[in-house]
Amino acid sequence: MDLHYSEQELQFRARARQWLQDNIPRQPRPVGGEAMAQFDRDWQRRLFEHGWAGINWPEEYGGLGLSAIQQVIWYEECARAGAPHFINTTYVALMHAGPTIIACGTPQQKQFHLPRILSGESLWCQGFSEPNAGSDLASLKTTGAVDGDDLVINGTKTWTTDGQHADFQELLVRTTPGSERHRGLTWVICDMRAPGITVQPIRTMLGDEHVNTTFYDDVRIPLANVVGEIGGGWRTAMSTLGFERGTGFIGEQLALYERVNQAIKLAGRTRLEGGGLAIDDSDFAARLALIKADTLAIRAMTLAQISELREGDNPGPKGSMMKLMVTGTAKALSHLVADMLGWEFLEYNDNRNEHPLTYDYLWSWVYTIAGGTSEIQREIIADQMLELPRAR
Amino acid sequence: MDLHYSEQELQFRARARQWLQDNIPRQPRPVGGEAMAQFDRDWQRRLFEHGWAGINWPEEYGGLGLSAIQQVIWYEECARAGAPHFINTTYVALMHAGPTIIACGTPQQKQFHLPRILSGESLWCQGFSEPNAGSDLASLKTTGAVDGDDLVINGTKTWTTDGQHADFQELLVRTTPGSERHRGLTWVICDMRAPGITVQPIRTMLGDEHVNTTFYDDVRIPLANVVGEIGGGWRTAMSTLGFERGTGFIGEQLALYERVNQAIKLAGRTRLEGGGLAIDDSDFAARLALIKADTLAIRAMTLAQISELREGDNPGPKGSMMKLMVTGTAKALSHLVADMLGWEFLEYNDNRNEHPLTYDYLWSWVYTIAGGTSEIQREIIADQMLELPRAR
Amino acid sequence: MYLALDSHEQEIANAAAAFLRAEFPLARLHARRDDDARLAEFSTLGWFGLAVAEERGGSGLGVIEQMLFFLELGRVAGPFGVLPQALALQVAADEPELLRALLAGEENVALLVERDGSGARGLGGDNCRYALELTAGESTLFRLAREQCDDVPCLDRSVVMFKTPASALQTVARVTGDGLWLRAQVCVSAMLLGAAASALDMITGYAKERETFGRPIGAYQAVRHPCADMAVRVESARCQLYYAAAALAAGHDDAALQVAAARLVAQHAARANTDANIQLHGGIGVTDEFSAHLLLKRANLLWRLFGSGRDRARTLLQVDDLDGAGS
Amino acid sequence: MYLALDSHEQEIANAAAAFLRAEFPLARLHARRDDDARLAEFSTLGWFGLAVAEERGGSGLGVIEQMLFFLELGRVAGPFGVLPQALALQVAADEPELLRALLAGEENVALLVERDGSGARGLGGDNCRYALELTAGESTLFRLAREQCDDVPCLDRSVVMFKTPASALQTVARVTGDGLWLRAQVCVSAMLLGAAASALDMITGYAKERETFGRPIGAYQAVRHPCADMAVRVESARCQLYYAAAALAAGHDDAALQVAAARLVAQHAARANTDANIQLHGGIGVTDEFSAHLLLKRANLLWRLFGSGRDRARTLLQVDDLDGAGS
Repeated sequence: MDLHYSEQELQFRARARQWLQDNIPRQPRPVGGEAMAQFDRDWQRRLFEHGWAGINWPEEYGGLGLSAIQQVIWYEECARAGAPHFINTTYVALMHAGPTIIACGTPQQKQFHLPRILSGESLWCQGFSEPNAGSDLASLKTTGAVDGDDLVINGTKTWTTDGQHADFQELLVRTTPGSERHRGLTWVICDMRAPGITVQPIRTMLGDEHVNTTFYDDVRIPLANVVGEIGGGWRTAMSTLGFERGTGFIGEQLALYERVNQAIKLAGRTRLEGGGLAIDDSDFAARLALIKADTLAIRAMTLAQISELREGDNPGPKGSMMKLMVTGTAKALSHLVADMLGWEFLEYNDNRNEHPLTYDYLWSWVYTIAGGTSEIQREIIADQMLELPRAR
Repeated sequence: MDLHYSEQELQFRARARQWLQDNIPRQPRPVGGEAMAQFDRDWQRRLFEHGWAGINWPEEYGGLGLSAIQQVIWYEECARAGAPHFINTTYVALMHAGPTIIACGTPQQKQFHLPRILSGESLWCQGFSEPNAGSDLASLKTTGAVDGDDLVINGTKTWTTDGQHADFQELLVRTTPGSERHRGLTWVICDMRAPGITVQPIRTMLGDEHVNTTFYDDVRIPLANVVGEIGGGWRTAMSTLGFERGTGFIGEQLALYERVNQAIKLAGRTRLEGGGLAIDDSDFAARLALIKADTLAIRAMTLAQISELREGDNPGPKGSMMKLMVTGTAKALSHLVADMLGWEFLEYNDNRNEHPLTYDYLWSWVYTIAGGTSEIQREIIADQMLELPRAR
Repeated sequence: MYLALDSHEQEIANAAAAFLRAEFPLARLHARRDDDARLAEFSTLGWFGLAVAEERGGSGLGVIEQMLFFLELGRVAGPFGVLPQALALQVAADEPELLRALLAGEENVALLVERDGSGARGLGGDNCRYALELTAGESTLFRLAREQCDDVPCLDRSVVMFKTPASALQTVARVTGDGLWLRAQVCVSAMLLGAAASALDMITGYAKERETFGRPIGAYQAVRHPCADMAVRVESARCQLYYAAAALAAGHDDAALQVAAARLVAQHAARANTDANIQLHGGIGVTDEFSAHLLLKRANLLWRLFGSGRDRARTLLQVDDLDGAGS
Repeated sequence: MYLALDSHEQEIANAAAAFLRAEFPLARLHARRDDDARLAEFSTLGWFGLAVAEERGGSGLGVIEQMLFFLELGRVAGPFGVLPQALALQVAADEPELLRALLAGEENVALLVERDGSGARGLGGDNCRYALELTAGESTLFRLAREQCDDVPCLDRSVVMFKTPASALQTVARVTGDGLWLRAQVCVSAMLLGAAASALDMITGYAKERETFGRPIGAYQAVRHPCADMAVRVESARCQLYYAAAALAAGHDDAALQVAAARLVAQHAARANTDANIQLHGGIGVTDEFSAHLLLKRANLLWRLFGSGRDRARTLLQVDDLDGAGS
């Protein structure tokens, strides 16, 4: 074990810190709408123009090919500088669609899409979940029928985050009629402006409209847009699993860290009904201390994963452990804040910038559900790590 | 709703209080061994001789035929007086074996056994669970083969509480070879002194030896001892379900109530490391207040069940809710005490009279496991009360 | 000793349930939020005056019937204004004209939830020309210059929250003692229990229908067991609430203790159940068009009402007699 | 930056595991409780002196290696006396003859867990002629007149607990500063984590074999999901313990913070896992002949050692820099 950073890493940190200090936007990110997407495109373009785009992409595809630890340093410096969070409308393109095309795409697909992703020109959304196939992807029903040089798509996808802003979608459809489970699926690049697509926002209990239901009515997609093989969509979708080597939750981890420190400060100035400070109250202090300790442990888990995962390893169960820790700790934190604050906590107008603490509280449910519920994460751990017998 | 007691009930309470005050044993109950069983027999004999035995038995069988509310009053007065707890070595005989014989026994069985149970002459134990059929009774394997006028028993029973002190056992065996689940079982009265029976104590993590494994090696039991029909043992075993009408947890409830009040007093004199009293510490106070509130709620649940359950109703899911509440609250309480006390809590010599708080802490696991684990109770509630689809 | 509803009480509960589920179903809050404008509908059927003496125009019933009504109100996150309106009647008992107007729903009452020298925070719509403040020691009814108040956004969007300067409040009537305070605690506990019970119903219904991995989700222990725990919370809170209301009605010495316990277990049930209801629904649980969040948000508002947990802990941590008032 | 075991560290961990599992398997505690008499076996293989300088007869390693060793010791609830013996070496560093006798296991050391003017409570067998006391500010080694002490029964029956009058203690050596205190916290955290990890192994093994209602219990979510939570606690505590030990070894400014966090998460893991392990086993879990309770009882002892949660909370609730000592 060795907590020292190499000279090269320290230099990288210094360079990143300097550049971020000089370049982060002075305006806060808009909370929604086209202005928000434009903000993200602009920031990505700026990163691209200054050589900071694609920090985890191989150099041959225009990325920086940084080591996992350099990636962590980069994200830490972004957090320290207050740079725009990287989980934004460019996220799916940079973290999922791009890597999938790198792994399985044709030369033409790579040539067209990868530069546009890196520069922020193309935003992407995901089209995997369906109304009756949330956590259970293998039961998806949206069909793609081969017709000449096209696939003709019919069906419905849901939980399409930022679908209203996306230019392209990574779309998983059933191309072999009557096929079951993971067989007969195809992964295809869908142009979100193609005729027959309707994007309908889903308003959440937070009051925002970031996710959508997407309807496909005879949408024609050229067969040239298939990534991987027809009927081999599951393998294509899985190809990026090993792409992230323990850094998958780094953004969440850093944001949580910052929120915990904010809550400690808040507890140091919040007076309870009895007149004492919240931080001097043994109940709040004990809860907050455990949250802080868990937050440090989450950071250590990231560093341990980076050190232990070998290239190509499936981080699956470790990722599930991270998700449970991050979302569970975030929930404990936002509920503690809700308990600590009085009636001002109840003031909420759907704007996360104006009422961040109430927003975070509501978000805690999205967090433990979206991207695989906590229940599914426990199943993955029980299956893949503990190798318990399966009931299913 | 009406919380008033009738004149008759108030008179009953006064009479019970007076008698208990004059008659409860002055010596504490021994913690184990034959001395403990003799203590229980003596107390039951005293109750019997003074007309207080069988408070929930019909008058025609020598009981008092008290209403459920009078039973509650009786147990409350016992608790107030510090009378011996009724969950002792006479419990199975009075609360289960006796009622079963009343429901399904032959005149001869009634005539022989019921008076002996009421007077404390016969102690009984239960023989249902097996090493591979704990919560899953229907999978039991101990066999009874009809041979002339006898059943010949072979197999093993476990968790036989107080089996070393019992005169008789309510024994459930498989009499139809190859039968499955609930079919082909027979309920029979087993003389614990019959040749071929070996009782082997199971030492628990509390350091006591109240439960046993019982081995049967060609044990002969007269067919006249079968209660109900041969092959109808499941129905016999179920016949007592409706016997208790919401009073099943009254003893537990009252004991818990007393323990909570003791813990509040303890918190009022225990100094924490910082020098303050535990009861002034917001963490302990909040936990203890919820425990106290739950304890009051448990009492209300008993009273509501008595009022709502009609004769013959299966209290099943309500009993499961009571068990979860009682054992969950008892666990929360004993863990709070463990947290509050310092190193003196770690002093434990296996004697519950000398180290009651540490004993209660260890007991909390027995409590949430014995008599149907908490997991099984949740299944019963999900099936019988919420009518959720079954996975099994 | 009978801790269950008698036929008369059952009738009240049924009538309240029938009225509220027909006129104010939970799902109404998706389409329109005009609860404040519809308070008079409660007057027509006499719901405000349940616990007002008959000679003063009420139904002459008591806290038990109020508890049953507010439990049903809680199930549908019914109009919040009913609570201060019903409680204000007890403060205005000696003001015949005001009492009449309140019973008739002609005047409406806001609830003040915090107040200091400079002003107060209240809950209630534009139509409120009175405001009620409750404390453990006394209850005060104010004349409210609502037009001087500033609305602030509220997490529970079916409730209007506002801030008022001290100058907009003029004392109209006052009663001392903890009677109304305890009654208010019972009503809030009932509304909390209603939210907890409604959450249980919502998820058990869904668990029987929704399938994943080829089975209804109610067949998975990851759903079944939390549902069982929700049911236990509802049942224990219900029994304790019944007891507390009955103890208060009977004037038992331990009524304050029983009410504090009822509030704590109901609050705990509402928190845990409205939370679990969302989680167990999965994705649909966090959508605006689904009703799970409405219960969570209402419960959030309710559990902030009428005093902190510290007061309740103090009440509960007095050692009491084993059989309470029962001997 | 490398937060995983290098090959040398892995070797130490493997050697400790091999020795302890062979010589001191958890199940030994059912048959015999002679741990106190067997301490010299640790001397032969040099385990006491892991962190003692080579020129003083030790292995010249550090807190990371100690952490790895005590983690394995925790898994088997190994002889408790190893902890005060190993820590006392740091206090006796300048007493060559005593140091030699301690390294050789010729003298044994008890641990004092509370002390006031009248005397102290200690943990250690008859053979202890020394006693160690650790506080956040200083560490003291006493000469102990063990024959003047009275044994008291201990929940963890593999440990002898005693009370000693003040007169039986004579100061021998003392060091100031929090270095040894933090090292002791790392060792205790490691033992707690070992108990938590051992509990996880025990229940997952059983869940694969034991059947109920016709299926292995590991196929039920009521078992699977708590096991998954146990695994998360072990993994997070392991990573944080690694970080804390490495930060202490590197002399980072935030070492005290990292150690406090490691202790808290390890303690939490030990409590929750040793508890769940018993519950999920069902009936067999509460029997004396099964090993689950041994882990619970040892964990109970460990989490009382070295200061209250209040101190740790205070350390943790200081706002720190986002990247700790990492920049």
